Amino acid sequence: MRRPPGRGITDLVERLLTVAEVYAPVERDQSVVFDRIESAREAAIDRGPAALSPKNLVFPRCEMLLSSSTRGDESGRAPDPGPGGPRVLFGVRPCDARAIALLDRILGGGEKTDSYYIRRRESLVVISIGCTESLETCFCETTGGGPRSTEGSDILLEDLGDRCEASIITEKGVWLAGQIGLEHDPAGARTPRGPAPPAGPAADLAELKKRLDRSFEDQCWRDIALKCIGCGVCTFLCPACHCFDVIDEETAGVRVRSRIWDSCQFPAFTEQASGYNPRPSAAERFRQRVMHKFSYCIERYGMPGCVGCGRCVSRCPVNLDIRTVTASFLGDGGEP
Amino acid sequence: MEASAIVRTVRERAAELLASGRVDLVIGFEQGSMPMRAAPCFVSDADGTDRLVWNSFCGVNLARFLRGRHGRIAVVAKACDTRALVELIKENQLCRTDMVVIGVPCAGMVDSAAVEEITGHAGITGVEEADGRLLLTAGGSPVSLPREDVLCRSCRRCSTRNPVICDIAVGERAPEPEIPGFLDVDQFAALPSEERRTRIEAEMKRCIRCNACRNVCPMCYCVRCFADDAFPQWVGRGGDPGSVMSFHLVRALHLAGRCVECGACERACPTGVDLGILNRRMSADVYRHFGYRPGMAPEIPSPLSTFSPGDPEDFMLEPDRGRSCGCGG
Amino acid sequence: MTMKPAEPTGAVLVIGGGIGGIQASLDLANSGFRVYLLERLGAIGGAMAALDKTFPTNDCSMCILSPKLVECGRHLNIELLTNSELLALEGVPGAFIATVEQKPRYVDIEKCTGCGECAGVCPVRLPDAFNRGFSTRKAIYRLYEQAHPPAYQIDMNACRRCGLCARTCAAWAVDLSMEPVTHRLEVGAVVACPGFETFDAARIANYGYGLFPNVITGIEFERILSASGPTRGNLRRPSDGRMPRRIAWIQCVGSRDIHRVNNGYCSSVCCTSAIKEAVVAREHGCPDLEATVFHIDIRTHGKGFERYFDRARNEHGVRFARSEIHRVFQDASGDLILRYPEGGAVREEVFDLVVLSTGMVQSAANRELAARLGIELDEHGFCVTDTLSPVDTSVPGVFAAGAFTGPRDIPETVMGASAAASRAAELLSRARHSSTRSRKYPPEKPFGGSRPRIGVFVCRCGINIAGVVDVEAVRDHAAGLPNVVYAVDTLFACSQDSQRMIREAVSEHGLNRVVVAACTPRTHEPLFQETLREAGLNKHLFEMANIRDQCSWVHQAEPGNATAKAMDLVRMSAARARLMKPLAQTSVGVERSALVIGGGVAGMVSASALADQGFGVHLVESSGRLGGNALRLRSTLDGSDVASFVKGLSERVSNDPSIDLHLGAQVTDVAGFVGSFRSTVEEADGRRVEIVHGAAVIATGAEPHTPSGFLYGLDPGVLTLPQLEERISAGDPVAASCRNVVLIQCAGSREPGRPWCSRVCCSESLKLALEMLDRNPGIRIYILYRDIRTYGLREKYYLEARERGVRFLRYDPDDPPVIERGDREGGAGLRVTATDTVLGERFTIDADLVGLAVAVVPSGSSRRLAGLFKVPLDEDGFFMEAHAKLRPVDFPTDGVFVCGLAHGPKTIDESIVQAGAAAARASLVLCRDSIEAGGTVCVIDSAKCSGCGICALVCPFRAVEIDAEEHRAIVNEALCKGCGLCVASCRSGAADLGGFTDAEIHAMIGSFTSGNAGR
Amino acid sequence: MRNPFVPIPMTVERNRVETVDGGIRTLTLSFPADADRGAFDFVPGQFAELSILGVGEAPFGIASSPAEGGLLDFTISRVGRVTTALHHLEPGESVGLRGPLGNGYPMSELEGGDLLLAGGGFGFSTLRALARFVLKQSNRSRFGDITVVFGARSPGLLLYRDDLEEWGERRDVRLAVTVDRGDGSWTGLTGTVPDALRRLDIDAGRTTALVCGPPAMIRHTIPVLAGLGVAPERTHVSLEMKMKCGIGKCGRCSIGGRYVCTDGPVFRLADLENLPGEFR
Repeated sequence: MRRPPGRGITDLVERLLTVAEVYAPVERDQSVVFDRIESAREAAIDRGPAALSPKNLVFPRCEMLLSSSTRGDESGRAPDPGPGGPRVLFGVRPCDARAIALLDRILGGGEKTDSYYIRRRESLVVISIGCTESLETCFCETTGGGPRSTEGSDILLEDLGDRCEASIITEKGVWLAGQIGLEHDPAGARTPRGPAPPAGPAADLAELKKRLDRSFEDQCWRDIALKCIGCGVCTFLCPACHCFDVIDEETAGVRVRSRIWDSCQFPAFTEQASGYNPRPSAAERFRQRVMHKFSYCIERYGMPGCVGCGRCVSRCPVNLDIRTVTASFLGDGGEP
Repeated sequence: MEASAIVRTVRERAAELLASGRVDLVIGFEQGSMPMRAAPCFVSDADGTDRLVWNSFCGVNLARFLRGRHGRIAVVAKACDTRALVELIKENQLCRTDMVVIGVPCAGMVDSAAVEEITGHAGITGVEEADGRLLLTAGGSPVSLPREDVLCRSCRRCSTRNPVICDIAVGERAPEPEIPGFLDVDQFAALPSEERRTRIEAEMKRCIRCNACRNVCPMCYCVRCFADDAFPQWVGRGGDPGSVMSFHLVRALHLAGRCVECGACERACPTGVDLGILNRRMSADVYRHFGYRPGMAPEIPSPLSTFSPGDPEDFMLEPDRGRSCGCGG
Repeated sequence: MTMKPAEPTGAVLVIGGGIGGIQASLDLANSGFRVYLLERLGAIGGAMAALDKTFPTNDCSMCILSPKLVECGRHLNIELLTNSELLALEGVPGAFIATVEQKPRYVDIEKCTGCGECAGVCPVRLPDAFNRGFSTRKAIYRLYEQAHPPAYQIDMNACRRCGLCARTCAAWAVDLSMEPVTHRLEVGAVVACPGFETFDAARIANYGYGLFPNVITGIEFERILSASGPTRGNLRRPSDGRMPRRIAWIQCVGSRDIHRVNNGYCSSVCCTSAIKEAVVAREHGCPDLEATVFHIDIRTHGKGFERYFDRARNEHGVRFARSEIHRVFQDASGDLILRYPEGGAVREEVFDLVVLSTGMVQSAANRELAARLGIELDEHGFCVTDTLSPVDTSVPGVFAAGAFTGPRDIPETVMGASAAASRAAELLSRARHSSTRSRKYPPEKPFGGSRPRIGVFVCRCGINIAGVVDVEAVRDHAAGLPNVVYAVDTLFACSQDSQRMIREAVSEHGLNRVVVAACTPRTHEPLFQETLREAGLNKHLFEMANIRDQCSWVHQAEPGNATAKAMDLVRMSAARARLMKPLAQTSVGVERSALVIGGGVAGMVSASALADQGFGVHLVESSGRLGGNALRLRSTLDGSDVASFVKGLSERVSNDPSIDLHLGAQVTDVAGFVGSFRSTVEEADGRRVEIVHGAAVIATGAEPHTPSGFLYGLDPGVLTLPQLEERISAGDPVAASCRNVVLIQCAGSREPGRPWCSRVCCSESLKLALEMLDRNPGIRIYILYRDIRTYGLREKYYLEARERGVRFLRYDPDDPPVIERGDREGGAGLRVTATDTVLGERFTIDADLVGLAVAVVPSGSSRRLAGLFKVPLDEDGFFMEAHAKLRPVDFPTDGVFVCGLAHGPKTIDESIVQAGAAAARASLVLCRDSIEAGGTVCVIDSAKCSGCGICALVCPFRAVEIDAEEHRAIVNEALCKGCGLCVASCRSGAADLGGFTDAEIHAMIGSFTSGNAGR
Repeated sequence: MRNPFVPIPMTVERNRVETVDGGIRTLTLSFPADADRGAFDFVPGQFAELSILGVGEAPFGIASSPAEGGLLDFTISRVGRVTTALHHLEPGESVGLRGPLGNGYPMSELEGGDLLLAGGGFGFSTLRALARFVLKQSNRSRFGDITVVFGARSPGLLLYRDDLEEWGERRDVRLAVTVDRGDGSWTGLTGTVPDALRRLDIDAGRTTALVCGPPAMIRHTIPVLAGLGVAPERTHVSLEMKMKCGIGKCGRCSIGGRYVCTDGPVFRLADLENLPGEFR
C-alpha cells in the first residue's frame, strides 16, 4: 500500500526550492501530472505514477519553433529562451528518467542536434526516487531497466523515511548536491526503505529483436491489431515516444511554426500528399510502434524505445497490452 | 442469470453460429491482460469461442468494430452497443442482414479507475462478482465493493439496459431503472455562465489530443475527420486552448442526435476529460426539441438528418416574427 | 387543332407587367420567342408587388416575385416597354402589327443606376399611389423600392421643372426633353394579362370608406403590413397611429352584390386573402389582437386553403362570423361600430380598424384595350373565353390570362399565363428561335492554378455609398490586401462605362479574379458575371461585397463604422476570391419528346399542345380508353358540351402522328433525369418498352371518394353526384319523375381524414339542380351545404338556382344530415333530417333521391408514380408542386410537371389551363438542344465520403444518390440547384459547393476575425 | 550551433510552368546572403525543405546541379497548401530553405563507370540534377556511358523540356523519354519506365543504376534492372517519402532502423533489401 513520502524527502524538496525551479508530480484536476511546485506539500509523490510522463518538460506537447509577423521574413525568429536558471525535475520514477536518457540520444544527439530540446534539457536536473513497489502494469525490467535504474537520472534517491539516501550520478547531480548540501551515499551502502519489487521476467531484448526482425511480414500483426482503434493514447502517454509533426499556423497576422506531438498510430503520420500511405492500416502502424521500440531503437540508439512504465498498458482503451505482444514473440515458436 | 451462465450461453451460441457457417466472425470480449480488463476479441472459428467472456468490464462499444469488414458478423452486444448498431444501420454503415446480434442485458459497467482510486492503487490481482458486489484482491487483501458505487459515469444515468435489436437473446431482461432524464445537464445549465465556462475550460485543458475519444466512438467513422483536415483547417493542431475546445465542440455537434451515450469516449480518455458535459447537452436538446433518443429504432430517422421544405423555420426569425424576410429593402 | 400560319413571326406581344405577363414573357422568351412586354406603369410587378404575404404559404410576396422581375428585366429576349399602351393591333394570327405608344419617362433607363439621389433633392412631395396614399413620394420617383426596371421616372403632372434632379444626377440620366415614342412591333401572337382593379369601396357609402379614416381596403391593409410599406411593417391604424387591437374584415365588398352594385360574381380570392391578413396581423400586431372576419360563405376552395382556414380558426384564433354587415358607424375616438344580426338579435361590436375585402373589377382602361384588340368582354368587363378553350379570346392569335378573364388568384394567373404562352407557341412553333438573340463570348483564358491576381472595384453609387462610406479608404484598404493587384473606385460600378473599365483592367493587369464592392448580388451579380465572360474570365471568378445595403444604408448615422465594416466585407471578399476557381459547365443533350402519363382531359390537352409545339409525345393511359373522369360528364355548369369535346380531343390525340399512344399501359420504371429520362412502359400485352424523353407530365387524375354512411350503397336512392349525372343523362325515369331531391354537399370533404375542399361539388350540384329543373319544373330540390363555393363567375348560377326555387339549407358539420329509409309507400322513400343553422330549425325532407357531393380523392397510382419520379405528394396525397404560387405545375425535380386532378380538385376548364401550362413548362426543356449542368453545384470528395446517405436524404431536388457499389454519394449535376443543404448536413466535409467551398467561407471568416492581418 | 529549424531566406528568381496542366512548376532560388551561398555545399540527390512561414514546410529534391552558380532549382507538384503557396511565388519574393539534407547520390562511386539514370514523374528532379552535373563539360570525362530514361504519364506532363531537347541532341548521352499514354502528336516511346529499360542494351558490369520515382515505379523497375544484370550493390534508389524535420528527429520517415531523411534518401538497393519492405 501507498505511504506518504518520508520527512527526508520533503526536507529535500524544501531545500531544492530555494535554489531552483522545482517540477514534481502534483495533483491537477484529479490526476497526477508533473508541474512546477512552490512548496513541498504540493508534491504528490505518493499518488502513484503520474498519468502523463514528464517528457512534456523537455519535449512539450506543442512548442513554438519560429514566428514572425513580417511578410517575406521566411526565417522567422526562434522564441526567446528566457532566463536559463536551473530546473529540477523531482520525483520521477527511474523508468521515466530512463526515457529521458533515450530522448537525449535521439533529440539531443545525432549529427544535427535539436536546439530546442537541448535548451530545455541543459537546465534540467533529474532527481528520481527508486521504486519500492511495482504495479500490475510495470515492466521496467523486461526493457533492461529496473526500480533502481540510474540511466537518465542525475541523482537517484532512496526514501528512508526521516531521511533519504542519494546516489549522485552525474556532474549535474554533483553540482546540485553541492547547492543543497546533499551527501552522496555510495551505491553499495544503500538500504532501501521497503523491499525492492519482485524482478520481472528476465528480459532477453536481443532475442526479442531478432524474432521481431524475422516477423516483419508475419500475418500475426493483422490479428494483433484487430482491436487497435488507432488512437494516440499509447504514444502520447509514453515517456519515450518522441515523434512530432511540424505545423504552421497564422492567427492575427502572426505566423507561427510549431512542433506538436504526433503518433505513428495516426494514419496521417505517413500519408503522403498524393494520398499514398505506406502504412495504410492499424496493423502496419501497430507493427511500426512495436518494431520501433524493440528493434529500431535498439539498433540505432542502443536501448529500447520502451522503458516499461506501463502507462500504455493501463490506459489503452481496448487493453492492447504491449507486454502480451512482446511475450507472444518470445514464446516457444518465436512467433505468437 | 448468473454471469457465468451468460458466458456459457454466449460461447455456445457463438460456437453454433460459427460452426453452422451462419457467421464468419464473432466479435465479443475476452479476458484482458489484467484483472478488471476485458478486451474486444475476434473469433472466427468455433474452437476459439472459449475465449469469450462477459463481465463488468466490457465497457468498449463493440459496434465500433463492425464497419469495413466483409462477411457476416455476430456481435455480443449490450444495450448501448445495439443502439449504436441501430444508428449505423440508419446511416448506411452496416447492413442489418449481415449481422447477428447476440444481445446481453447490462447492469452497467464498472469503472476500473474508480476502483483503483478507492483501493489506493494497490495492485489488484483478482476480481469476482456476486450479489451486486465486486470481490477484489487488492494489495493481497480482500476488498468488497458494491457495484453501484463504482459504475461508470455513463452507466449511472443509463436507463436502457436491454438490447434494442437482438437476434439471440442471452440472459433475462435487466430491470430498466427510472432515471430522471438530463438532471445533470440541467444542473450544469443552471450554473452561472462564468462558472460553466471555467468548468468546461478546465476539462478541455486536460485534453492531449490523442483522439482516443474519437477513435473509440462507434459513431465517429468519417473517413477523414474534420480535425485532420488541412484545407480548410477547421481546428488548429497547436497548443491553442481554442483549438482543443473547437475539436470537442464540433465533435459534439457532429454527434448531436446520434450519440448513444455509451460513455466509451469518457472511459477511453487517458486524462479523464468529462466529455459528457458537451455531448449530454446535445442529447438533452435533441430529446427536448424532437422527442428523439438515438438508436432506439431503426425506422425512426434522426431529426437532424432529415429535411423537408415544410420544416418550421421559426428559429430563423427575429423575435418580431414575419418581418425578417429581408424584403424590406 | 390550331391552323398554323405558313411563316409566322417568332415574336409575341405580352400586355401587362403583372405576374401573369411576367410568367408568359419568361415562358415564351425561354422557349425561343422574342417578347415585347408592355406595361402601362413605369415598372413591372403589378398587383403582386403591392401584397405583403401570399396565402397559403405566407411567403413574402416581394421576395418570391423579385427574382422574376430581375430575370424578366435582364432577359436578352424580353424587351420591356414601360409607360406604354397598345394603340392598335392589325394583321392576322402569326403576323400582327402592334402599334404601341411609349410615354416619356424623362429618365434614361440605360443611364439611370437607381441610386435615388434625384428623389432626394426633388422638392415636390405628393401622395404615393403605390402605398395607397399612406406615404408620399417625389415627382421623380420609382414605383416601389424593388421596382424593375430600377430606373426612376418623372411624374410630369407633379413636376415643377426646377431641374434639380437633372443637375444632381451624376449619371446624366435625367432628360426633361423626352417625347412620346410610337413603336410598330411585328408579332405573331398577343398574350393579354392586363390584370384587374380593386373595387372602389367608396361606392358603397354604408361602410364609411373615405369618411372614416380607420375603414380601409384589403390592399391598403397589405401595404400597412408590408415591410417595405409606409409603416415599414408596423401595424398602425391611420387615424392616430395606434396599434389596433380589434380588427374586423368585411367580406364581399363589391362582390356577390347585385343590389348595391351590379357585381353578381364572386371575386374568389378575398376569403383566403382576408384569412391571410388576419393571421399576419396577429403575428405583426399585439399578441391579443382580435381578428374577426364577417362573411357570407367562406370560400377556401383552393389547394391547401381549407387547412389554412382551419389553422386560422383553431391555431391563430381568428373569429369567423357569418353575418352581412350593412353599415359601419364611427365613434368620437375613431373606433368603428359594427351592427350585425346574431341569434335573432342585433349585436353591436366596436373595432379599432375595419378592413373591407374589396373585390376584383375590370377598369375602363382594360375595356379600352379590349376594344383595340377587338376582343369580346362580358357584362362585367371580363374577357370572354370558352370554358373548353379557356385562354383563347374571341380574336384568333390573341390569348388572355389572369384576372382579365375572371377573378383569379396568383397560381391560377400563373397557370393561365403559361397556358397562353403554350397557345402562342403552338401557333408560332415554326418560328421558334427565328427572332431571338444570343450572346457570344470570347473563349475563357487558361487558369492553370496561377497566382491570384485580384481586381477590386469599389462603387461610390453616386453618393449613395460614398455619402456615408469613405470609398477611397475602402479602395486603399483593398489595394493593400494580399493578391490584390488593382483597386479602384468608380462612380457607378454597374454603368456601361464601368463594365468597359473592368474588361480593360482584366486584360491590362492580368486579373484573374474580380471583386466588386457595391450593392447586392441578387440584382447585380449577373451583370458583372456577364462582363467577366466578355473579358474572357469564367463567371465564377467573381465576388461581390454589398457595401451599400449592408454599410451605407444600415449604418447611415455612423460613417466611421460603416467604412470599417465595408473594409471588413471587402477583405472577406478578397479572401474568398483568392480561392475561387473557374467552374466548368457541361452540356447534357435533350431528347425532344415528352412522356405524358394519363389520358384524361389534362393529359390529352397537354399532349396535343406539346405535339402542336413540334415535340414528340408518348401518352400513357392505364385504362383502355382515353377520356378519364370527363367521360362521366356530359356538360359543364355553363352548358359547354364536354362529351363532344372529349370525343374530338380523343380523336385528335389518336390520330396525331407525333403522339405515340400507349393504352392499357403502365410506367414501371424511371431512370435518367431532365433532358434524358429513360422510362420503362409496360404495354397492355405485357411487353416492356423503354422510352427516352426529355420531360414528363403527370396527369393521372383523381377519383371520386366512395362515401360511407348516408345509406350509400344500402339504398338505391342514394347516389353520388357522378352517378346522378349518369342517371339524368340517361333519361332515367325515376330521376325524371322525382318530386323531392336532396343534394348533400361536402360528403367526405372538409372533414378529418379529407380536410380539403373538393372545389367542384357546389358547381356540379348547381349544374344538376338546374338541369333537373329544366327537365322537371315541378321538382323540389334541396341543397344541404356548409358554404356554397360558386367562386368567380359561377356565382350567377347560384343566383339563378335560388331564383328558380332551389332550397339552400346550411348544416353544421357537427350535426350532419341524417338519412333514413322513409316510411312512405312506393318508390325509394328516404327521409333526410338536418338542422338549418340559418333559421336554427330542425327539418325533415322526404326525398326520392339523395345526391352526395362526394370528395375528390387522389388517384391510387399517385404514390407509386411519385416514387418513380422522385416527386413529392402533399399531405393529402395529391402531387405537390414546387411552389404553390409561382411554380404551380413544376416539381422540385427538373423536367417533371403536373396538371389536372392529380394536382388537386379542379374543374375541367381549370384542368385544361393547367395542362396547357404544363405543356409550356415542358417545352422550356424540350426546345433546348442541351441543358447546362455544373457550376455552382455540389461536389463530393469521394475520399472523404462515408456513404451515410444523409445528403441524399435531405436533397430536395433528388440530385444526390448513394452508389450502392462504391458506397459513395454521387451528385447529378443536371439536377443539383446548389442549395447547399447536403453540404451543411455532411459531417465528413465530403460535400462542398462549387463557388462556395468550405475553404472559401473559412477564408472569409478567417480574414474577418484576423482584422487587418491580411495586409 | 546553428538551430536546424531556422531556414535560410532565399529569393525567387524564376517560377516556370513545367507541365501543360500547370500542376508542376520549377522554382529557381538564389541566396541573398553570400555567406549562406558559400556554406551551401551539396551533391546531386540531396534535398531541402522549402517553407513559407504560416503556411508550411515541405521537402523537395534539389533539381539543379551543384555547378550552377548559386542558383537552386526545385520542381514542385501542386498537391496541397504548401505547394500551392510555392506555386504562387513570384520573382523577388522570399521563401525559406533548410538544407542541404540527406545523403545524395554516391558521387565517388559513380566516377569511372557507366551510369543509368531512370526516373519517373516529378521524382526525376534529383536525377536531372545528377544528369546536369555529369554532363557538364568539365565533369563529363570522369564518367563512362550515360543513359537517361525518363517517363511521365502523358506528353504534357514531361518536365525539363529544354534539358531533354539538349540531351537528345548530344552524342555523349543516350536518352529515352517515354510516356504511359501518348496523344495524337506524340511520336516517342510509349510505356512505363520499366518498359523502356527492358529495351536497353547496357554493359551491366560497368553500370551503376540510379532510380528515382513514385513507389509503384520503383517496385516495377527493380526487377527489370536485376534482369539487365545490374547488381543490387550498384543500384541506388532515391525514395520519395513523407518527411517533416529532415534531420532524423521527427520519426515519420523511419524504415527499419534507418531514417530516410538522414540515411537516405538514396539507398543502395542491396541495403534496401535488408530493410522492411515499406516505402518501396
